Amino acid sequence: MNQSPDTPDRARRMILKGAAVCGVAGLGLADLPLLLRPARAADASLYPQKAFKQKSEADALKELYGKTATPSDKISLDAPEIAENGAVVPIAISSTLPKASAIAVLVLENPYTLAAAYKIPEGTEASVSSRLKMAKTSKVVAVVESDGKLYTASKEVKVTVGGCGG
Amino acid sequence: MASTIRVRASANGDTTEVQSLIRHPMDSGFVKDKSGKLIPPHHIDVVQFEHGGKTVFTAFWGPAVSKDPYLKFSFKGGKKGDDLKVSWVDNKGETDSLTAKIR
Amino acid sequence: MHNRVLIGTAVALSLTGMTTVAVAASADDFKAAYAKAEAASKKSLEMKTQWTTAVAELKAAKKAADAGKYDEAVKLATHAQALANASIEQAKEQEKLWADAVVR
Amino acid sequence: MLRNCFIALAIVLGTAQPLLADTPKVDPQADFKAFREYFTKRFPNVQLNDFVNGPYSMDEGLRKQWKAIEEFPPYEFALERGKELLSKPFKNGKTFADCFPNKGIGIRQNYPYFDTKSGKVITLELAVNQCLEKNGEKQYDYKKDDMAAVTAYMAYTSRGKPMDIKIPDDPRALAAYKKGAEYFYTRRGQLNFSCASCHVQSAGDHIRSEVLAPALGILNAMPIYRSAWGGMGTISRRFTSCNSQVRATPLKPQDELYRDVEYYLSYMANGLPIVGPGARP
Repeated sequence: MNQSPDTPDRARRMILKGAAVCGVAGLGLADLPLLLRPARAADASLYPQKAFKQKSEADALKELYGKTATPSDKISLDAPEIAENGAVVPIAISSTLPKASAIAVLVLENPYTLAAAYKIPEGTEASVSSRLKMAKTSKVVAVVESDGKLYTASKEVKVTVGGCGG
Repeated sequence: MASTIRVRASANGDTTEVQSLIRHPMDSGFVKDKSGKLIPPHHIDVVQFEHGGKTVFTAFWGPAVSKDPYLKFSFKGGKKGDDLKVSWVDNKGETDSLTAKIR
Repeated sequence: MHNRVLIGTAVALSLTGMTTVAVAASADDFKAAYAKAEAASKKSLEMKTQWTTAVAELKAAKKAADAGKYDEAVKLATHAQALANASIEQAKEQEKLWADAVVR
Repeated sequence: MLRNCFIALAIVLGTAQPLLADTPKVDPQADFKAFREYFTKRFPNVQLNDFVNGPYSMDEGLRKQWKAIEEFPPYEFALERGKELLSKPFKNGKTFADCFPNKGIGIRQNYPYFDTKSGKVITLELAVNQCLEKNGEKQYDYKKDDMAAVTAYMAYTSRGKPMDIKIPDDPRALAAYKKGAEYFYTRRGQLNFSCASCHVQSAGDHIRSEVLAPALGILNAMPIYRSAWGGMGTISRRFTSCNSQVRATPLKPQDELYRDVEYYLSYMANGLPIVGPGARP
């Protein structure tokens, strides 16, 4: 309680102690009924519900694609070294692998590892950018399905949330 | 009520670059409100982009996608003036859709 | 210069922690301590120098008293008063000191 | 030390004429020059017009993430809403356009201004609610939502225009300016921080991944979409949340002191471009 003065460093530490975190941690999702949508609209029946409930990379990939992945240097994963805010982390994935048919992105330290999965039909480029929530510092894994096989690339993203910034 | 969807699609040569932003809370189900109660999960599950009667991109999202989610991808075959249809459905069964012109 | 005064305040705050009553406190003790703390906190609010921590301690004191924990309630109220007084001291000090910080 | 004593003495002796008699005397032009020099000397690599981009003017990693966000910024929905609100008729058929010069378009750079009639600083947010009140409409919450949307759109239509704050030849205007400066430099809260502690003395410093925004031009990007807020926030929201962070009880939004601070800070930013609405971590 007794706050001695007054250097920015000291007070900074005080602020950090009380810093709020983006709050992605804890309880499980309730299972919610999914409605079938009319044709020519986003089709909820396609949603890989179970894959989004897995807590490990291997389990999520098994649910999603039924196979395991090997590292590849033909995937580019553009993510910040240090995220300015864990609530909005820009992540861009692209690949030069042939016949890419799917891209997925996983945040290993999140409660559920799978963040997003994309279907890439023929004629669409193997490249996607999005913004993700990260609970804490974590390895981010990009997965690309190419010619029936799975490949990955990963990068560590540091997540900290500070006090009187901005 | 304005659409929840904003799209920018621009054709450049044979490639159309699509950027979209959707207004949605994307509640993860892990965050508490001011009174300490968990805010139930409420997030978009599926986003679909269609061009010329064909699905050109499908996104499946979990609770880890940011609020007001953003997406960028590119596909081949779009021309200026073509329609691009975007639609989404969330875990509560809410949906929205929008048809935009490729510029 | 302003450091010295604030250190003084900090010392004063830690002393209030040590001098809490050894005898069990009563509801009346609490009322008296709370009234003093509330008055100081109100004054600091009017001076636009109130600390959120003083308000939080006052609230905690009230809660402890409602639960019949008068020892704790008196201690918290006394602490709240010390915090409120420290914020008032801070404002008085700053009336003179702010000008030193101005970029010139 | 000697100077401190002298100031203290001056304050004691100067009570008969408290506002202008104490030393050093209020000289906005000199303040302006010193303020600008402080930042440009301390950050020689930052272009003057880039200070308004806050943390992004001084950190490459953050700047890259910001550029990615700006490709399709999350404040677009607020802009859309603001545009709609600005032209939507009130119940009496009038609109915001009737309350503001040039129908509210391209005027952000002139706020706040000192109103010589009421003797008070009028901020854009205050003017918005005054307009609603005058037309019998419900006032907006000062901190977010519709207030953020309307001011976002007004800022957007003013992008690139240099901040243009005037201090009229009126002792009350000078007094408001001085009170604003005093609030800005006064330490408060249990953490004993002033606005300046973070945004002048520690500007550009890292708090873990965050970079403290320089005070110079900090309001030019308002209102902002803050990831930490998960939404839009106004100048009122920024001031109150800063107070809370140093553990000081915030004033009411648009309290006279907040308006005075806005006046002071905006005057310091004269000539720098309006870039609002902004996106921040």
